[in-house]
Amino acid sequence: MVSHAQSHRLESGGLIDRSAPLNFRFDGKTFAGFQGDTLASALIANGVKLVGRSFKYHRPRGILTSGSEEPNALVELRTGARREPNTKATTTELYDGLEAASQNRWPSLRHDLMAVNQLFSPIFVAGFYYKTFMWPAKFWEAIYEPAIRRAAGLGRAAGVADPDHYDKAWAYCDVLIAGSGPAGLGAALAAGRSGARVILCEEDFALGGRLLADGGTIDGMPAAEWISGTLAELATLPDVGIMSRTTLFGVYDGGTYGAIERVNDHLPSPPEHQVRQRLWRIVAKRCVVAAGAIERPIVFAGNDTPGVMMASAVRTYVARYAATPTRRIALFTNNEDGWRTVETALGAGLQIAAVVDARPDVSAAHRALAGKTGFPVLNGSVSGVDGGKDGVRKILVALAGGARAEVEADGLAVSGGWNPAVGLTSYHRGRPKWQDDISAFVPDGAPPGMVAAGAANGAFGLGACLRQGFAAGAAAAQSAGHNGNTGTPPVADDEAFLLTPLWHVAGKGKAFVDYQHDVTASDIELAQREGFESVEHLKRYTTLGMATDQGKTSNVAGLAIMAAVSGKSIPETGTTIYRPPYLPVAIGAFAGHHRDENFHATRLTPSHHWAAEQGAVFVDTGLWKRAQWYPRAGEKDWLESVTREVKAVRSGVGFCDVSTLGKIDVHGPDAGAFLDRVYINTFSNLAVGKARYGLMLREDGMVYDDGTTSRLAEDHYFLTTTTAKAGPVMQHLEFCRQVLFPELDVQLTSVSDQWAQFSVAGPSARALLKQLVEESEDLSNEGFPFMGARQVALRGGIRARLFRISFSGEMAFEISVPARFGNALVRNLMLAGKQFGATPYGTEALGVMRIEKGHVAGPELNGTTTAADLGLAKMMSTKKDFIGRVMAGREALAAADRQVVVGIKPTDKTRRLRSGAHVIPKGEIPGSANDQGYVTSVCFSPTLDQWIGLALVERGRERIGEIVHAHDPLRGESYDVELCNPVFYDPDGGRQRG
Amino acid sequence: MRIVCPFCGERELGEFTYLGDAKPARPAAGASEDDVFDYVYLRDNIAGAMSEHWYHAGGCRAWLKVTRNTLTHEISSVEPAAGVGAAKVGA
Amino acid sequence: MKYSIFSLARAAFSGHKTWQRTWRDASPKDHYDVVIIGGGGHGLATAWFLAGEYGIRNVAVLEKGWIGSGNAGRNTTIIRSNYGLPGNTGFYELSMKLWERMEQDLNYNTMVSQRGVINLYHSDAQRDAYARRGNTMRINGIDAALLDLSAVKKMMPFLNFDNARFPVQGGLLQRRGGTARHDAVVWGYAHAASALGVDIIQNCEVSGFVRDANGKVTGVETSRGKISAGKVGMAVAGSSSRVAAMAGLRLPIESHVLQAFVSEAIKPLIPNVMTFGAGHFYVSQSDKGGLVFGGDIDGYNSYAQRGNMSVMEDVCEGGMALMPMIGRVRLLRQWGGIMDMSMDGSPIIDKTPVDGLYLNAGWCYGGFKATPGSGLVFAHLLARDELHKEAARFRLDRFRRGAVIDEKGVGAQPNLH
Amino acid sequence: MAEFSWLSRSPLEHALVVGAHGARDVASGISLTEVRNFNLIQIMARRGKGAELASAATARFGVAAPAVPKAVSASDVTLIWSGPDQFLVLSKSGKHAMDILSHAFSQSASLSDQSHARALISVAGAKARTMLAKLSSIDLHPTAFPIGAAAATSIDHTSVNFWRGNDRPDGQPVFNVLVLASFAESLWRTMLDAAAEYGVDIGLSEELG
Repeated sequence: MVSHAQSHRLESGGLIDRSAPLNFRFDGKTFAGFQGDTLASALIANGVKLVGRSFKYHRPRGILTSGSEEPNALVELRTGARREPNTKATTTELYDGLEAASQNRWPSLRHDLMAVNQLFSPIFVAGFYYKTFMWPAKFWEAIYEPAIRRAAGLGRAAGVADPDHYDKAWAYCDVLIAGSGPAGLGAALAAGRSGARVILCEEDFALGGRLLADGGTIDGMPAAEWISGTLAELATLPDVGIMSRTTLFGVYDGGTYGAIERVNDHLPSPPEHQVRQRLWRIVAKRCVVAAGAIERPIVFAGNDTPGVMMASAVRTYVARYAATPTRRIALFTNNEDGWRTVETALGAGLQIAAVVDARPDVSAAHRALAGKTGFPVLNGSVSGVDGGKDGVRKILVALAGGARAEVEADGLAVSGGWNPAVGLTSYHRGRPKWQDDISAFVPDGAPPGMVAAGAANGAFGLGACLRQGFAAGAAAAQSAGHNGNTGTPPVADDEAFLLTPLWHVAGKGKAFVDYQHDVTASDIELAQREGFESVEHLKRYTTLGMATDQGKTSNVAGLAIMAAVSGKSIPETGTTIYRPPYLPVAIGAFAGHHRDENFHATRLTPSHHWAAEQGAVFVDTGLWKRAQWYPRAGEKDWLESVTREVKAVRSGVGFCDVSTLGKIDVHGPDAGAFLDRVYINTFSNLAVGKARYGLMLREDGMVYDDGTTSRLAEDHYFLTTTTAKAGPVMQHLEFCRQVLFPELDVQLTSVSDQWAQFSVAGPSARALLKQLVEESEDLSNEGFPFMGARQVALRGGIRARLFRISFSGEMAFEISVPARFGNALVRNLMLAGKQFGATPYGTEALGVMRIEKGHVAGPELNGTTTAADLGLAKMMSTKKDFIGRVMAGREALAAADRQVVVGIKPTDKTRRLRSGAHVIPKGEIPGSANDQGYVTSVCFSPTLDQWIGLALVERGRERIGEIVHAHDPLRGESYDVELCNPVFYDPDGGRQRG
Repeated sequence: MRIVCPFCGERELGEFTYLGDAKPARPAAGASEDDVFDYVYLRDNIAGAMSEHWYHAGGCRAWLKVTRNTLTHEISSVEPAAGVGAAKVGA
Repeated sequence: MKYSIFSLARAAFSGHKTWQRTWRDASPKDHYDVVIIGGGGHGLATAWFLAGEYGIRNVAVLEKGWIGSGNAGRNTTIIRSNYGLPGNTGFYELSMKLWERMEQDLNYNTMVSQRGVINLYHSDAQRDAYARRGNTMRINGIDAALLDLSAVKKMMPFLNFDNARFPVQGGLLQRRGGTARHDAVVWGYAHAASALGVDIIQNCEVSGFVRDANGKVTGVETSRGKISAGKVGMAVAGSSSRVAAMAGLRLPIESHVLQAFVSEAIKPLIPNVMTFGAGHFYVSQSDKGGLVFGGDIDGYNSYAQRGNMSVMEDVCEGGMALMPMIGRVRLLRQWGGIMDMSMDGSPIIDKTPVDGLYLNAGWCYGGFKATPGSGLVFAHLLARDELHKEAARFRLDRFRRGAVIDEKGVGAQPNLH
Repeated sequence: MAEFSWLSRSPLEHALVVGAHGARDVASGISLTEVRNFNLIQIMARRGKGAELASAATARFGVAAPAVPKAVSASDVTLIWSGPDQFLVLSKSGKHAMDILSHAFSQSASLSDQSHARALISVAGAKARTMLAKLSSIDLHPTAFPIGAAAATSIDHTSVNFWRGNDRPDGQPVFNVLVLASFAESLWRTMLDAAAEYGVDIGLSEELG
C-alpha cells in the first residue's frame, strides 16, 4: 500500500514506468516509487532531503550526485544476512519491498547524538589524533581506540555468512568499450560494423549515459530515438555484446580487464540457481574508455547542506526520473554547462531563484532568458548557505564587486566544471596531464591497447563525443584486424563549455572538499602548514579521497587548494596514484564459487567411497581426503582405533590406500642417467625388477623429497614421491629434463591417477596376497625378495604391479592396479584377507608405524634438513654430480652441531609426548642459548606400549642415552625424555626382509 | 598477465608457474662451491627486460624462456627451453 | 611544539595557525657523518636512533620522492614477533618492545594497537609447527598461546566452522601483536629525528656512489648534488639490488610485488589480526573501519608496484573461505609494493664488501613490523661498526656459509618465501 | 578359495545421477555426459624420433598425429595433442590398448597408459559456451576454437585435456573434457553448479560414441 503521494514527482515525463509502482522503506518509513527509479530518485520524489550523516562530524547530508561518485547518500541496503553497508542510494535500483536505513547515526538520522562531535570540531582537525591519545600508554587499546573504532566506520556489515552465490567468468573480445554514452555507443557502432567482436559495459541499468538526462539532437533526431535506433542496429550484429549493470573496474597486464556484473541486485534476492553478482575477466585486444566525466563541486562554506546538489544531478533527477529535488532553485556555476540546469528546471516548471555565475561575462542569450523568466544573474560566488538538516533556506553571495547578496532558495545546483574519469587509463601508474581549457586532468597515455574517447578524454561537446567515440571504435577494430565498412558516423553539434576555474570560495564556516571524510579547505591548509605538501602526504594526513567514493568529487579540488596555498600550479602539484577498483566491488564476487566446501577442489582416492561406507574418518592432506582411521563400534577414541589398526598389522595383516603418492613414469634410454642426477644415490645400476629408496636434494643442498623408485624395464623406471610433493617434484623433474639436461633422452609422465596403490603389510601379507594372485606367481622370499618389483597376474583376470617394499617395517607389499579397479581391489583384499583378519588402516596407523620404524616423513623433511641430519648421509654418492651436491658441502650444512634426527622416549613410561616441545639439557633453565632442538613427530606405540617420538636435536646421534628435558611451555608441560635410536622397532630389519 | 606459449598459444597467468632469472647457468660437474653459490643465490634482479624461466604447469608442461620487462610486465618473446621439442633433434 | 591534548586545545584558539612543519624541510649540506639512503620507516628510524641513542646527529636521510612513499606507506600495518628461528626471534621481539614505547619515545601517536595476532591452523601438522614456533617464542620470553578450537570459536565466532573446506582447528596467538598506523610511524620518526638535528631531504635521488682510490665509499651523487659522507647506509628495500648495483654489488635478493587491499569502512567487525592457515589471506580492521588484507606475493620479479587480478581473486577466496560474512563488504582499493625477497626469507643487515657502505635489505614482506628494531640495529652497526647482538645472524655471508634463516623451509626460491 | 571380481568403477560413479538438474523453468541448455569405458594412451616421442613417430602413427591410425593443439579422428580413434612431442590416443576399450600400441611404437616413443587416470565428460548444448566460460579461461568463440581444436589447459586449477568434437545433430557444440580421476568428482560438482541456472540433462554413455 502506498502510504502517501510522491510529493516531488512531476506529473509526466522521465524514464520511469508509471504503470509499475513500487513500495520501499527508508528508516522504517514506507514510500512509493516507480520501476526505473533509483533509491535516490525515489527519495527525492518523496521530498526526502536528509539521507545520511558524515563520517567525523556527523553533519546532516543530502543527496549530492546522481551517480557512482556519490559521497553522502550511503545506506544500509536490505536486512539480515543480506545487509549491505555503504550502498549508494544513487545507483541502487528500486525494487518492490526494498529496505534501506541510514547509517552512522544514533539514535536516529534526524536526532543524531554523535553530532556532538561538531562541538569538538575546533580540535578534531586533520591529523589531530596523531598529536594526542598518547597518555597513558595503556589507554590506547583500553579506552581511546575502542571509542574511535566505534565512532568510525560507516555502515554495519551483516556479520553473518553471505547467503548469496557469486561466480566468475571469462570473456574475449577485440574491442571492449567502457560506457554507453554518445562516445561509447559511437565506438560500438563503428567497431561492430567493422566486424569486430565487441563488448560494451555500462554500469547503469539504462543505456545512454548523460543522454538519458541531457538529451540533445543526433543525426537530426532526439537523443532517445537515436539511442534506440543504435541499440537496434547493434542487436543485429552477431558479435556485439552489451552488458548493462556492469562496471569495468580495472585493467591488468596483457589486456585483461576486470568487470563486475550486478546480475540480480535489482531484485530482493537472486532467483534459484542464479548468482547475485558475476566477476568477469575480459580479455580484449583493444579498449575504448568512454566512461564520461564527473561534475565537480565548488568548495564554499555550507556546501554540504542538504539541498546543495550537483547541477547535472539536478537535471538527471528532473529529466530522467521526473523527480524535483527543489522547487525554487539557485544555480552556482563557473561554466556554460551549468546553465543547462536552468533550461531543465524551467522546462519542469521549477522556479529559478538566481544564477550565480563566477564568470564575468555571461552570454546575451542567458541574460535574455533571465530577463524573460525573471530571475537575477549575479556575477560572483556563493560564499555561504543558510540552512540545516531540512535543507537550504538562503544562499549568501559574494558579488564580484565586493558587495554581498542573499538569495531565498530551497536548493542550490552547483557546477564547478567536469573531471574526465581518468581512473582506468591511469591504473598502470600513468599520471594524467592538465588541460587548461577545461581546467581538468585528462588521460596522458594509457595501458597498452587502451584509448580514451569523449568526455573521458576531455571532449565535452556532444558532437565531439560522437566523433571521438566513433573514430576510436573504428581504429580499435582496425588494429584488432577488422576492416569492415564502418558506415556513416553519427553527427551532432558541439555545445560551448567556457569555464573559468574556481575551486574554493573564502567564507566563514566549514567548506567541504571531501564530504564523506569531512575534509575541509582549512584541513588542507593545515596539512600544508605542517609540511604535508606532497599530494600523497596530503591524502594520507587528511584522508582526502580515501572514502568509499575514492575522491571522485574531491581529489582535484583538494589538490587545487593545496596548489593555491603552496604557491604552485595544479599540474606541478600533481595527482595521487590512481588505484583500482574504479568502484568498490563485493569481496564475495572476487571469490566467486570458491568458498565453503568449494574453496579448493577435492581429490578422492580410488577407495574413498568404500572407506566412507566403512565409516572412516577422513583427513585433509593437501587437496586429498584420506582415511585417517576406521573407528569401530565401542571404541572410545581415535587412539583406541589406531592402536587396534597398528596391532592388526604387526600381528596379522592390514592394508592402506597409498594412491596419493606421486607416481611418475620415467622412460627412455637415458632414464637411469637422469635419475642419477636428480637423486643423491645411484639408480642407473638398479636391476630390472628391483626397487630402491631414493633421496632428492634441492640445489641448495637441503633434502627435497624421498620415495621408492623401481626399474620396470631397461628404459622404464617408476618413480614415487611423497603425497605433498607430487606436483612440485614433477615440475622439478621437468625442469631438470627440459632445462638442465636437455641432452638426455628421457620422457616423464605423471601416472599418479592411473594407479590405485595399496600397502599390504604384516606377517600375513604374503599369505593374503597369495589368495589374490594367480597360482603361478611366486611370492616367496626367494621368488620375490625384499625390494623386488614386478608385474603379477591376479585371479579374476587383471594384472597388477607388486612391490616388495615396506614403510611399516613389517613384511609388506605395495600393490598397484589400474585406478578403476581400486574399489574392486579393496573389496577383494577384504575378501582374501578375511581368514587373516585383514584390517584396513588409515594415515594415523601408517604414521605410528613409520615412527616406530624411525622413517622420516613430512615433519622431518621440512626443507631445512640435510641428508646427514636425517641420518642418510651414507646414501650420498661421491662418484657423480647430482642436484644439490655442492651446496650441501657448505660449512654450516656440514657443521658438527647441527640438529639431527634421534628417537625420544619419556623416562616416565606413562607420559604422553607432544610434537613441538623443545629439547633443553637436563637441569638447565630454558633460554635461547640452550634450546637444542624440538620434537618433530610423536605417537603412542602399541608395540612398545608407550609414547615415542622423533626429534631434531643438536649432536643428537652422539648423545643417544642422554636424558634431556622436553620443554613445552605452551601446553604447560615439562618432562624428561631419553634420546635414543630412532628405529624403535625391529632395528635390524629382519621382519621386513622375512 | 598473459603469456603466449609457443605450443598452446596465449594463456592466462594462472596456468604458469614462475622460477626466476634464466641467465644463471648451472655450473658443470666439478664446479667450485663459489661458482655454484653464485648460480644458486646471487641475482642481477634486473629492472627492465629479463629472461626468465616459466613453466606451463596448467597446460602443456613445457618450460619456457620468457623475456619480460620487470618494470612494465610487457613480454617481448617466449621460447621453449632447450629440451622441449627434442623429438626434432637431428631431423 | 610538543604534541598533546593541551597543545591541540591551545592551537584551536588560533585556528591551528600556530603549528609548525612536522619535520624541517632540509636542503643537503656538503658533508654528513652518516648518509642514509631511503626515507622510509627504516631509514628514518635509523637516523633517529643514530641521533638519540648513539649521539651521531650530523645525519642526512635522502629520499627520492616523499618520505614514506615506498613500502612504509603500502603495507598492511601488522606488528608481531612470532618467529620461530634463532636470529629472527630475538630481533623481532626487540622490535616489538620498541613498538610498545614508540608513542612516548617520539611524542607522536603511531596508534600501536596490541589487539592480538592469531595464526589459524587447520591440521595436526600445522598445529605441531605452530607449537614448535610458540615454544620458541616462550623460551625467548615472548608471549604466545596455543588455542584449541573452542577458544578460537569464542574469540572469533564469525569464522566458518560449519562447512569449511579446511576446518579451523585452532590457532597460535600472540596477544602483544597487533597493528600500528604506518604513515604515522614515518611521520613520527621524521618529527623526532628532525628535532634532534637530522636533515630529512626529500626529492633527492641517489644516482651513484663517490669512491676514493681504495674503493671506499665517501659519499653519494644525487639529484641535488654531491654529498660527502663518513658512512653510507642503504635502507631502500624494494630497490636494494638497484642501489647496490651502483656499488658493483650483486645481492641474494629478488624484487617481487606484494598486493594489499582495503575494504570500505564499516563498523567494528574483526577484533584482531588473523592469518588463514589454509590459503593466502590475512586481515585486520583499521581504526577507520576498513578491512585491511593481503595474501601471497604475485610470484614473479617485478618493479611495477601494481598487482594482477588473479592474486586479488586468490586472496578474496581465502577471505571468503575463512569468514563468509565478508561477501557483501566491498573491496575499495588495491595497491602493490615492491618487496626485497631474499633467498631465505630473512633480512640482511651488515657491512658490505665495499668499505663505507652498509646494507639494510631483504625484508621480504615483513619490513613494517621490523621498523623500530631495524632502526636500532642498523644505527648500532653504523655507529659502532659491529653487528648488534640481536641482529648477529642477519649477515650477508650467511648464504655462502649455509647459515640461512629459512622459516618456511623452501630454500633459495624467493617467490616461495 | 574366494572368487574375485574386478568390476571397473568410474570415478564419477558415486556422483553422477542421470536425469535433470538445476533450473526447470527453462529449456535445458546444457547436456553433461560421462563416457565410461575407453582406452587412453599417452605417446611421447623420444629424442630425435619425431619423424619416425609421425610415420608410425600415420601407419597405425590412418591419420597423422596432431603436431599442434588439435584433435583428429579416424574411424576408431581420436588423437589429441597434449603437448610438444606428445599426444593422447583415445579409443574404444580394447581397440588401441597399451599392449598393442607399445609394440607399435617401441622404437620411437615412450608410452604411458592413462586409461584409468582420467574421466571423460562431454559438455554440449546451447549454453555450453556460456557455462564453460565460468570454468575455462580459453576463448571458445567458434572462430577461436573451431571443431577439432584442442587445448591442454586447466579448469578450477586442475589440468585437463579439452577439445571440441563434432557438433550435435541439432547444431549445438560439443566440448570434451578429460579430467584427472582423483579430481573428477570435485570438478563434476563444480560443473553442475556452473550449469544449474541453464537447466542440465545429465547422461551416461558406457562406450565412446
